[in-house]
Amino acid sequence: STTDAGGAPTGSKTIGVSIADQKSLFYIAAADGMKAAAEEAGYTLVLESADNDATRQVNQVQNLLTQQVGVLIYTPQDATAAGAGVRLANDAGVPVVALDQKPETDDVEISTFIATDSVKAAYDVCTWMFEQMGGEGDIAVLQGPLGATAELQRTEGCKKALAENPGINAVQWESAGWDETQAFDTTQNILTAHPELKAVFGESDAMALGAAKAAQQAGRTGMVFAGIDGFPTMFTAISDGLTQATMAQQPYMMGKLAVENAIQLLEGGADLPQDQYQDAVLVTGDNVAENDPTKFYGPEAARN
Amino acid sequence: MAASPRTGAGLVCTGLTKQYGGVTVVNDIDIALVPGRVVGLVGENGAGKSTTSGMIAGLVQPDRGSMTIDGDPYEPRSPGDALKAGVVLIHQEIRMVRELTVAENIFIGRLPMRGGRVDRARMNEEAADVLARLGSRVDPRQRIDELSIAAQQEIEIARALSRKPRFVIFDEPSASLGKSETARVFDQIEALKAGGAGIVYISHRIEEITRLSDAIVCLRDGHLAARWDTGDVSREAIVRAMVGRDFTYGHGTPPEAGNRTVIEVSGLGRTGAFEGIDFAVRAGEILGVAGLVGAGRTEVVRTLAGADRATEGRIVVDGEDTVIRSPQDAIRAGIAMVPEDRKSQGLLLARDSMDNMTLPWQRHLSRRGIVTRSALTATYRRFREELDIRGQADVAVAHLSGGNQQKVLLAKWLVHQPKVLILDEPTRGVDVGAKMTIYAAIRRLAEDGVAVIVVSSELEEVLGLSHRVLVMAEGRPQGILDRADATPEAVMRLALPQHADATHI
Amino acid sequence: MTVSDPSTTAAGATAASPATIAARTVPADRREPRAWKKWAGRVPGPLVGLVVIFVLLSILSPYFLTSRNLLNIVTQISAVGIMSVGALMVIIIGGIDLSVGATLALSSMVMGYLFSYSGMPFELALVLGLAVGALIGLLNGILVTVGRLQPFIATLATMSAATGLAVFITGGNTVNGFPEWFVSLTRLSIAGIPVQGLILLAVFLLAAFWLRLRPGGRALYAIGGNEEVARLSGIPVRRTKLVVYTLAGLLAALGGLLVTSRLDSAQPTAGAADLLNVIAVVVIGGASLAGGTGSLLGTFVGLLIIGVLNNGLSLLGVSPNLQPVVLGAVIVAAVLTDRQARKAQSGER
Amino acid sequence: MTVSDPSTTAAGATAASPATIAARTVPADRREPRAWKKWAGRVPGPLVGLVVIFVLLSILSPYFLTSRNLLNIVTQISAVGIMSVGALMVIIIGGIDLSVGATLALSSMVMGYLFSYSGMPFELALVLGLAVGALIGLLNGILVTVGRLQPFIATLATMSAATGLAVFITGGNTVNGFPEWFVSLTRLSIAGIPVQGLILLAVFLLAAFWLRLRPGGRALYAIGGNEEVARLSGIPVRRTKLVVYTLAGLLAALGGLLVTSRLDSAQPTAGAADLLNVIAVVVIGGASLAGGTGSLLGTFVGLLIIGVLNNGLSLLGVSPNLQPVVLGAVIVAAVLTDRQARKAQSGER
Ligand SMILES: Nc1ncnc2c1ncn2[C@@H]1O[C@H](COP(=O)(O)OP(=O)(O)OP(=O)(O)O)[C@@H](O)[C@H]1O
Ligand SMILES: Nc1ncnc2c1ncn2[C@@H]1O[C@H](COP(=O)(O)OP(=O)(O)OP(=O)(O)O)[C@@H](O)[C@H]1O
Ligand SMILES: [Mg+2]
Ligand SMILES: [Mg+2]
Repeated sequence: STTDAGGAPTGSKTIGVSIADQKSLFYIAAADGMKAAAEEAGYTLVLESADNDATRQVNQVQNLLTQQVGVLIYTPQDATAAGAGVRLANDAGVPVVALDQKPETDDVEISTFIATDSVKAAYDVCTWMFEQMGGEGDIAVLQGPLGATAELQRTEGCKKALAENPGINAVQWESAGWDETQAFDTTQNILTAHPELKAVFGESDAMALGAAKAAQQAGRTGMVFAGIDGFPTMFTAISDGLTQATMAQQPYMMGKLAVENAIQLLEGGADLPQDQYQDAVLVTGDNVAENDPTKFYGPEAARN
Repeated sequence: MAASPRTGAGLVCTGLTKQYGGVTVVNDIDIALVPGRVVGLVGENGAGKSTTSGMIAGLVQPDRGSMTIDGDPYEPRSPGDALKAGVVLIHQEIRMVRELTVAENIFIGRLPMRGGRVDRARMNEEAADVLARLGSRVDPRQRIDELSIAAQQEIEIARALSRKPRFVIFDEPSASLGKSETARVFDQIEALKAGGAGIVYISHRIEEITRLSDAIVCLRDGHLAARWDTGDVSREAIVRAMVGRDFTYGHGTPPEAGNRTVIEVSGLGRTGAFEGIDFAVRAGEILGVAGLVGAGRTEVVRTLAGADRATEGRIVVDGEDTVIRSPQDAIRAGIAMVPEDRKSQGLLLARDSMDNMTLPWQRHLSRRGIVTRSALTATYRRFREELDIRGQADVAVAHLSGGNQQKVLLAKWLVHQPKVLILDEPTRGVDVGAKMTIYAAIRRLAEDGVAVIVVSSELEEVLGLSHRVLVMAEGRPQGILDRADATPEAVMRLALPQHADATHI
Repeated sequence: MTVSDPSTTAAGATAASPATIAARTVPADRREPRAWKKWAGRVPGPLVGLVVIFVLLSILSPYFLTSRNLLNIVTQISAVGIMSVGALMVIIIGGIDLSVGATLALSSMVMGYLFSYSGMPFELALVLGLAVGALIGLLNGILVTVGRLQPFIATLATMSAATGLAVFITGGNTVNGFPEWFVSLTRLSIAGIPVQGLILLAVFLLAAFWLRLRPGGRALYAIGGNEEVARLSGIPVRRTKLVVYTLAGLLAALGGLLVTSRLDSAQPTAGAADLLNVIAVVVIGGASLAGGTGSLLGTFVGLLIIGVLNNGLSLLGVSPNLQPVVLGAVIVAAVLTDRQARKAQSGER
Repeated sequence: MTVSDPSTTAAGATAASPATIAARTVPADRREPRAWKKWAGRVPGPLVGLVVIFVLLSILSPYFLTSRNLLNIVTQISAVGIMSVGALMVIIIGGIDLSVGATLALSSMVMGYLFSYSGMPFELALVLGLAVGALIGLLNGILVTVGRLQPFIATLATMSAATGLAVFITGGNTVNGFPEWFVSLTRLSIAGIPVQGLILLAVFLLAAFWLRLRPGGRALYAIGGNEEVARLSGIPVRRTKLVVYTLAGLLAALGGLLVTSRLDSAQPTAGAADLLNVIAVVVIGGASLAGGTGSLLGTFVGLLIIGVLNNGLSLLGVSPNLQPVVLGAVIVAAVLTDRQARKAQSGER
């Protein structure tokens, strides 16, 4: 849709990818999906990872544009700051496929947006959790690094569910920085201060796992632990009864889709929908056996 | 008395008192800096000379007492205040900013400006000027860490002179200087005096005091022990006032050395530093090493002690060829060295005397690999007695007086008796009493069969102590004199390059 | 004060009276303040601050002083505590080790990878994981001694490299399913004390023994105080430094073992948050980054301050946004309080 | 060897062979290596390393040496570069500032909050944002001078507090929608050079003028080299330290401004990753954390090394997780290479 600047050479078979990091399995799986799709179609993929630093990510977008990529797949570290990167691409006339997050500003253009609805995912899993609790009791929420977009959206979703469940009392909000060890320590402390606690919502699987392990060690049974992500380890934990639920996202598939869209854009004549929201699947003890983790996180997920 | 001024003229201190941790180190001292006159300040190590100077120069706040300049109250709260009042202290310990140039060190705190910028050209020029007055040939643009201690001391003095001070306190300026540099400092003091400055001169070299002073003040244990209104006082009287008893200041003939050669050095050299060093020292023998500042004496002994590596030559200890590549090698071979710069090479300033003395001997003092406090304490006690080390036992050596620091440093290398003991400037900044103690200790070691090598810039010291004297110049040996032949003139003839004019020295 | 009237002495114009000479003997009152000072000097770092925090939390939270919570604190501080011991030694010799957290992660991932991906017997994987930690430490040591790099640069470089490798090795995947005995290691208690607490204690005691009583350990202080003096005193400076950095790496790997066992999971991003904590513990404990000072007792107090604070702020339900603010303020207050207290004791101004 | 005795120097020819004497005494001969040394000493830190990296990247990537890419590098390094200037000054006086990144975030958030939440005119919000940065710096300075805290502890505490406050102030929300002129600030170029590059240059030049030519700036080296001497020479040590920490805070806030403008977004988590980068830049540039040394030229070279490397690794498409590994290795290599080169030049062994 934006071709006036004419920076991208026609016929370029290079797809630039700027991704927030390559440490979290979500992004790794998305990248794996992209690589697989690009290889299949015979396109070159140049991938940059920003280590969760918005400034650095803008730098890397600059660097990708320097290399004259024909299309940019952009998974920004932060939705509100995403505009800067997209604007650079717009200025260079390179179309953008936004994955997972998209800019909140209106003055930039993206060709399509592929994402899980994080607010909805958090809302769904929290609602399920509250049902399991019979609609009443104390819970704690382990948040991601404060200020991170995923943290804000997942917090928002859970707060929405809380508003609809007046019997549920969120007695403690605490940040554990997506980290399992920190979640473990924090949960130990929360359990000490709140002996009546019935459930913990971890805004990521790692944190839910850490919380569950802390409760297990403290000899607490009958609690509910839910997360978001759908990591293979979480599947195992649900099967084992350590944790109870997760909202499994489909980064591998989303990555593939992003590349397919990108190729369409390169070859012209694409008519892509503005938003393509992917459903997150609620995985619980009831359906964990039917769900194959590789469906969500790609072939690599089978290694565990 | 002439030095007891018409009220108000000059800088007058009354009743200065200072305590540290309950100990009164300066007690009720009166002293006056009168324009055009030099007060000699003497006293044992730790008598309180530097503390007194510190109070006058705003480094140390007195607990009691008052000061006036020309009758007006003078209460320096910081060195800056003192400098503004024209009071300058040449500190006993050389204090330089190693990272800066010579000129910057001289003008630190008051760099000359032009058009809102530091005027480097003028700064270098003026620095060169002051340095030239001191007869120093140091390049003002050089960095400090390339300079010898003596050169640094000159810069310290240049720094003070360049401030055109009204009152100057020289705290042992000569301790790190050779004879000729000292002579030039004296010239400057005379010039300052003629210019109407009031001066305090502190030294352990009595002859310097008597030569320079118009009045002499003697401190003992923080008290004012004696005062003379003239510089013309006998050495014996001063020493008696300092230490409270008569003191024989002189050297007897050292006891006969043994026959067994302990260390033999042949063809020793280090590229760019020295070469062709041959000598042997027998058990019980004291070999003096004399030479002008920069003659390379320190470099030779550092190499023997493994601090630097030789590039050629042989070292034989007790008949065995010994390769010395590190201080560890040297210590293992029984060679110990008391280095010339106790602050940067000798002592851990933040630790106490006991820790310092026992530092190289932790393994020897341990039992089944465990270092016990009692073993360390016993060692410390032994040497505190033997060398008469004063000062608090548990205080960082940085707070000890210079003489006591030197004794701690000596003790450090006597804990485990070495075969060869090297002393580089062993009495730098040490009072007469302590000097005697150190000389006695050196003699005793020789009697015990240790081979001793003494490097010193005090000719009297080398000649008095040694059986034989090795004279060096420009990194090469100039000859070895027997005690009988080692007159000051003979040594100087060898130490001086042929064409130099000897009138300086 | 014998010469109390200076003018008389001045008039006397010659040598002093015999009474003056007598004044030389050390007065008895010298000993008194010194004993105090010595004692105060031995009080580890900000002990006063710790006590205040402890008392306050006991009053503010009914859960704080329960035995269960105290045991939790022990398990929460053990990994950081073990790393702090290594960091302390490095700081004593005047260095710094930025790579501890990354070393923890890499050694844990290597262990997990070898065990899970290459099917190596677990015990061997464990030993190799520790070896990797020691190796990174040794590399740091070599860069600092042979390469003469500033420790900051050298360990920054290894930190960067180890962080990358930790993710690279399994492509970001965590490793789970460690043997039962290994996982239960951090769940066991002996005589009511968690095993990891005992390991922590053992590390502290061994290190204290080395630093206080063994010649090799005591040398660290000399090296940090003045490297040249240490060298001239026959201390093998280079070798000691290599040993210290290697130990720091090994201890970071040991911390990694505990973290792995505790969660039954080796994670590439573990330890990233620990670096500043570890150094803070040591510095709050009274060590100076200039080298030459620092004690294990002080470090332990620093460790407790950080551990107790983190735990207490959680128990009190302080808003997560404000927790770091309170933490910062309390650290300053603790260090300042302690300083005041020690000054008052030692009679300094 | 410095021959301090003039008579010695006069000794043109004595007993020894002429060659040796020339080598030992004649100043002319001694000047030679020293002139070299001096020159080498002025060559900013690891310039050699930078040149090698630059040449290698030019060969390896066809995009590297394009003017567009070089301009990109300029915009990419500007915020870190501005902060590095503050960090350099703090490091020269022998301190350290861990709070730069957090200060960047907090001042940016304060500006955003005042503008967006409380409806203050943007220009005023901007000035107040800068003031917040200066204030944090001043607080650091006060803690270090009046409180006599180790800089590491003091700035760790303010870092922690500022990080928390940056999130607290808007509850973690980012602020967008800044005025157009402000956002376009970082998109404009004057004479082909991006405005932020010009700001960077201006900061470096002003700082260089102060550090090299103004007495107040020269005093920093004296304080870092030997604080006691500085004090004894009448330099207002405490005041200078306060100024330096305040400047460091202010420069961090200025960096925050640029980041905010560039992203059109004030973010509470901005700057978190910058701390180590900033210190690395200064240290790679040849400054010693012990204080007393460091130059702006060196820091600039350090900045370019980090900036060019990050850019180059991107262009070469090195796998993201291996990038930190390569980065670590290259930093070590750059610093080592430079050391070798300078040794060779200055004739040291
Ligand atoms: N900061 C300090 N803390 C504790 N004691 C101190 C301090 N400064 C000096 N002293 C003590 O005060 C006494 C006087 O020391 P001072 O340096 O004035 O002696 P001095 O006469 O200059 O000796 P020297 O001839 O060795 O230089 C010594 O016993 C010393 O240990
Ligand atoms: N520890 C050292 N490290 C580096 N250089 C040194 C050291 N000691 C001395 N030098 C340098 O070597 C030169 C040779 O002087 P050295 O000290 O060996 O002569 P010296 O005869 O002992 O004179 P001095 O009386 O100054 O000690 C000195 O000018 C000094 O610059
Ligand atoms: Mg003195
Ligand atoms: Mg010498």
